[in-house]
Amino acid sequence: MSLVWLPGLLLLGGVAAWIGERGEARRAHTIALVALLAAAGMALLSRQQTVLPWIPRFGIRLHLSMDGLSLSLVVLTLFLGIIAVLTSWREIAQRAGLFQLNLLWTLAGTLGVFLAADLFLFFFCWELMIIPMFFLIRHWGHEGRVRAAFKFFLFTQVGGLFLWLAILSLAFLHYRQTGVFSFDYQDLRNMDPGFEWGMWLMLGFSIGFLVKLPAVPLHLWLPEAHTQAPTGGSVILAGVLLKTGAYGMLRIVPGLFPLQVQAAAPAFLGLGAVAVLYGAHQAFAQKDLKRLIAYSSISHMGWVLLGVFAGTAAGYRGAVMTMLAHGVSAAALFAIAGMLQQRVHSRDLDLYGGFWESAPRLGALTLFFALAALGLPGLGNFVGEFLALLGAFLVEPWVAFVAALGLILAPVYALTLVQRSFHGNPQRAMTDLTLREGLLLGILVMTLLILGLRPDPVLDFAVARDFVPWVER
Amino acid sequence: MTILLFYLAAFVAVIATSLVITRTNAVHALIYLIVSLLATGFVFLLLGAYFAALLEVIVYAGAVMVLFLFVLMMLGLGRDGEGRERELLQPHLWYGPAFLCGVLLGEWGILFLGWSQPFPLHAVDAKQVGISLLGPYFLAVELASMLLLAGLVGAYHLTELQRRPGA
Amino acid sequence: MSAVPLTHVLMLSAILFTLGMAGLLTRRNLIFMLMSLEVMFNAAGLAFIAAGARWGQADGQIFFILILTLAAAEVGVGLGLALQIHHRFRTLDMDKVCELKETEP
Amino acid sequence: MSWPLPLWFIPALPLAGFLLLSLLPLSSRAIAWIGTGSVGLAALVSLSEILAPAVVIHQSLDTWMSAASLTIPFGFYCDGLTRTMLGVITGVGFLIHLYSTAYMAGDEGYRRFFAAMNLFVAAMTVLVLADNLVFLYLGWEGVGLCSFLLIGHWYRDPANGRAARKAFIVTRVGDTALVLGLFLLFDRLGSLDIQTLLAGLEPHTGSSWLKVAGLLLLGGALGKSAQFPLQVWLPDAMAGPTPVSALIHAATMVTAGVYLLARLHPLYDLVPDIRLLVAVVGGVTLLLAGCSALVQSDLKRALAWSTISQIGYMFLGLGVGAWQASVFHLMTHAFFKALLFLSAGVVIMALHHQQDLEAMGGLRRRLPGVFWCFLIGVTALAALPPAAGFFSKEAILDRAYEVSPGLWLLGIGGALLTSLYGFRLVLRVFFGPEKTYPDGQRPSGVMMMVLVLLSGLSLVGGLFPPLALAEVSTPRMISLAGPGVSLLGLGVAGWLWYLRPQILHGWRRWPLMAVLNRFWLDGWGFDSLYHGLFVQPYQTLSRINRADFLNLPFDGLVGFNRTLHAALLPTQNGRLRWYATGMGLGVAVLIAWGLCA
Repeated sequence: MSLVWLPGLLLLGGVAAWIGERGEARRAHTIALVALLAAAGMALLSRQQTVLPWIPRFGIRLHLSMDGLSLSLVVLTLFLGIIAVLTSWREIAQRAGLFQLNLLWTLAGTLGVFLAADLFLFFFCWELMIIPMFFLIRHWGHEGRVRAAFKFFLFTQVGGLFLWLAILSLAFLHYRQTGVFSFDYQDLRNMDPGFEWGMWLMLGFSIGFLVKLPAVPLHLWLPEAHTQAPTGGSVILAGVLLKTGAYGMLRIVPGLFPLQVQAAAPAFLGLGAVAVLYGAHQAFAQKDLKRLIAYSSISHMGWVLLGVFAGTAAGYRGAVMTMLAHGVSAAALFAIAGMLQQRVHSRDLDLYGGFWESAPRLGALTLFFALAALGLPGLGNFVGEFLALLGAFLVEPWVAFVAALGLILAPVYALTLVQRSFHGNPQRAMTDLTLREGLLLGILVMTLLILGLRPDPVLDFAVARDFVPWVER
Repeated sequence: MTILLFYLAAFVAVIATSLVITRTNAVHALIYLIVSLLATGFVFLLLGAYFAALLEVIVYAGAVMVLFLFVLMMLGLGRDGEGRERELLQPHLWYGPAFLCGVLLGEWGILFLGWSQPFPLHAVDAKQVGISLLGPYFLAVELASMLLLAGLVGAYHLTELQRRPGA
Repeated sequence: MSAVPLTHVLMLSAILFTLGMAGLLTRRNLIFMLMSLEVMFNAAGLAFIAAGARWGQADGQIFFILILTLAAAEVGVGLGLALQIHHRFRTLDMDKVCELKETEP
Repeated sequence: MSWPLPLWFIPALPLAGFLLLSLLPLSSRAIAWIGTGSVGLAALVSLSEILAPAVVIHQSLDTWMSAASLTIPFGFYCDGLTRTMLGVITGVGFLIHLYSTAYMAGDEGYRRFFAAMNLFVAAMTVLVLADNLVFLYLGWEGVGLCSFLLIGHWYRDPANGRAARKAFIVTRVGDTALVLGLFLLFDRLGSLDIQTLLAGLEPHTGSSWLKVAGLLLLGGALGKSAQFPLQVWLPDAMAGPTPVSALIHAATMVTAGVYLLARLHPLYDLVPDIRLLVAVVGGVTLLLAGCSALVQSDLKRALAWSTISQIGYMFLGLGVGAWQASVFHLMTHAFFKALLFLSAGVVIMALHHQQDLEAMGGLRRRLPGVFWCFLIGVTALAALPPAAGFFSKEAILDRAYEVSPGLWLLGIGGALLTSLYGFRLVLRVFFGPEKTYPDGQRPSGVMMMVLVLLSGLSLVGGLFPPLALAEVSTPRMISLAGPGVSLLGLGVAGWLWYLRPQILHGWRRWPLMAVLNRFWLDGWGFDSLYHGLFVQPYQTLSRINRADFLNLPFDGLVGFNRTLHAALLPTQNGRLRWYATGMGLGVAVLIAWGLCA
């Protein structure tokens, strides 16, 4: 089946949910779920490549292609999309159809980003996912949603501007060199922009992606957006949207500028190490549960940077694994945060405590995901962090040494999270997991265990073939 | 001779326009505006743009100004409209416009009697205009029609709202 | 054959336009402002006609016609607005109608 | 299925127990059966391994992860060292589980407790069975997790939570060093399989990177085994239930560091400087902890410091190259320290969870069975013949003398301290005036049975060194010094705490003694040092930077925009004529510009 249908189905599904809601939220949720399941089925049946003409005058084509990396991320996206819909089942009662429209369109944009082999299309989808996300935060968010939504929008949009300028310049360079307009990834890959120019262009791409990742000085939108977004939005944001930035750093940047990346790798490694430490430190400082998780995401994304720019096979595998595992673990933690907020009507950890007594199952699962976040061996995140750190160590031992301090800081925040919410004197009773919530988290537990104990089949499949480690280790 | 006619008409136009912007009474201003438009129309005639001159008189000085008048009546003339109307009919108010119109009429008479010629070399008749309009400028006509439609809808909508205050 | 110099006609057009502009900027009554606008339109039309006549081309008149339609549409909308404003604010003084005024957020 | 069963059964059984316990809602009877049974079965399988002909077994299940030249299998490796560890872990572990069925009865977290205990046994067996360092690390972190869970078992009290977190984080510091060491080994040797690593070390003798690797791995061991300078977490870890203290914080987990160093002893043989450092660290820790144990007023904390001190002995042994002796001591220590903790548990239970020595005394007559068990435990601890501790400690001391008399002196000093604080505990708990009537829960038959079994092991365990000890010829006087100072310690303890307690009261009045007492009670001030050095600044930084200072430039941008907005605000006055003027002027300027250009 044509790959265009993959995002296309979600776009249509969104519209269907909107129209089909007719005053009953459940109907919209069901439609969204069906659309996602259908897309998931389709993802496994799709063909590898679809090329359709779009704007021939500028050599722009609807060129979608799917390899292992894309497919893994597509599956992750759809999987977390389903989780997001399930977490919204109760939470979103107002204008549920519109909510699902935005959710599905965001996911469609994300799928487009993961599949696009044409940089114009890539950028188109990049923008497509930002705007509905803005509305998700703006309309269904919590108390500070307006500010958070605008912050999110401005940061990612400015990042997008850099990205767009870089893409355009690259296309123009191609035009100047060959006389043909092309935005095709392969065409642009095969072109040599010259080292100096390539450096600037790489910087443009990197800024766009690093904002989304987010890397440390550009991360400021994330804590607020996460905190204010509705649970489903947070799940998508942490689980999938950040991965688009990582995907860019993982595939596009090293693919387009292999030489420049090698030259700039130490800087990126340093950035990664800083992100790991700063994110972990800031996570510990937070009182707001969702902010805490958001900062932990920043820390985890630092591992991705560290892994990719190590330039070793181990590092790259670690980065891919971190992406997948963090997608699952962060999504789960946000889902839990949503559940807690629904029960306690607060995200303030100072008001939490002693929930274990009345909700031991929720507590155990929170503990599980917190342990995943701190990188307990046997769970997916460990494999990612271990390989990423190993990869970095082989290249820059000192950077790895500094980043390894993150291993110490991670339990500080992760355990604080569990202890401040579930341990201590019980202050209030709450209902334990419902069946729906239990199932939802149970699936995520299984996923993390599989990723953690059998990472090889996943990694062998998911690692992009077109990545060439520039350090032979 | 013709050039004198132009200066005279131009003089009328400037005088009338100056009076338009200095009147305090809107109706008076409107009447001077009509005179100003007529004077411009006469200039058009002198320039050989007969068709435009006609349009100027019919559409501008005619239709558009009538529209203004309608609105003025709607706005300003309520219950005491009758008194105002009587006031308007006082002859001294009509001296100025009548004089300027007389000048224009005189000029027209000179032209009509053939004592002078407009500038035949440059005359562009309605046929040429029509051919151009439906030829190269077809798109512009479409645009204009759309503009008018928009104006129509807009005007309708704006006056419609009036009936639902607070909407 | 003594022709009117183009510059003189354009001068007339400029004078009319300036008068209209002056009216627009000095009058506070919306009706007067609309009238001044008409004057300005007319002045612009005059310039077109003059230029068209100078070269013996139909284009000038065509543009005059376009301006005419524009003026007609503008008057329709403008007067509608005038009615509406009068209805809402009980005044046509545009200095009093300043809803667009930005205040400190 | 062939006998003995495959090695993976040993961790798999308790793991299955953990899964059953954590997923199914069970009756407390079923919980006890599953919890104890899984460990019992694992013990049987281990026994079959131990009794099997002593060959090295290497089994590999499947690849865990791989990348380029790195391949990490789920591999199991079993030799004499592993067998010893397995015996201790599953054997003592089984006994402690059995004891816990009674000790923890009625606890609301009964299921949670046994689940975590089973998970612990699974992780610990993985740790000792792993054939590569990463798989070992899995077990290593797993036991750390269980330690965290069980210290914080009684989660209502935030102090327990703090202790649990402290334990996890401090050991994690060591773990991070371990990971880095592991990376370094991989970097230089290209493998993480332990046997491959050790085989490939020879050409690198004395190279500086090997020293660094040795240091980093030692860091991991120090954290897990609570040695100087990472010893601070263990005394606080006593916040957990007593069986946990016995199993995790005395018998098994804390000895993981010893296991690691013993496992990697060929590496340390190649870097004598680092090995000497291990010995020094052990010696220092042993004295430091011995002093602290001497002044503790909390029974369990005293035992915790004693554990640190005894592990110091093991490190000393490792440092002088007597790794077999260290493992021997590890085994006997597991027996007698488990015995001591479990006996203490009975005492504590009888006194309604009273752990303060001040409230104890004269319990000899009320709890005679426990008294004898405790006494045997302390005899073994003080290394008095014929108890088990004597043999293992002598083996270490003899070798230490051979290597360096200085180190031997440290060991002898430690032996004196050990005997002193050991008998101090006996005297203060079981002798003297009766202060609290032990009307709490009496030990059940099962518990007593466990105590008796462990007493037996503590008595005769020393006759069966698990690994062949190196022959050492030491002067007779030196050999006699060990038991000699222990007897001296017994005498002094009896004098100070039984015969002439007033002497001690006299000392208390000296300001210097009071300060020393306080200092030792706080574990040589390491807690406050680390608090001031790391914890406090970190927390302060967090508090200050909660809002993220990186927001400042962006907030500045926003502020600039706002100022600009305020400045331009008057231009938006809503007046049509003003706007029209603006437009007119704009057009005029544009035209003027066009004309000029």
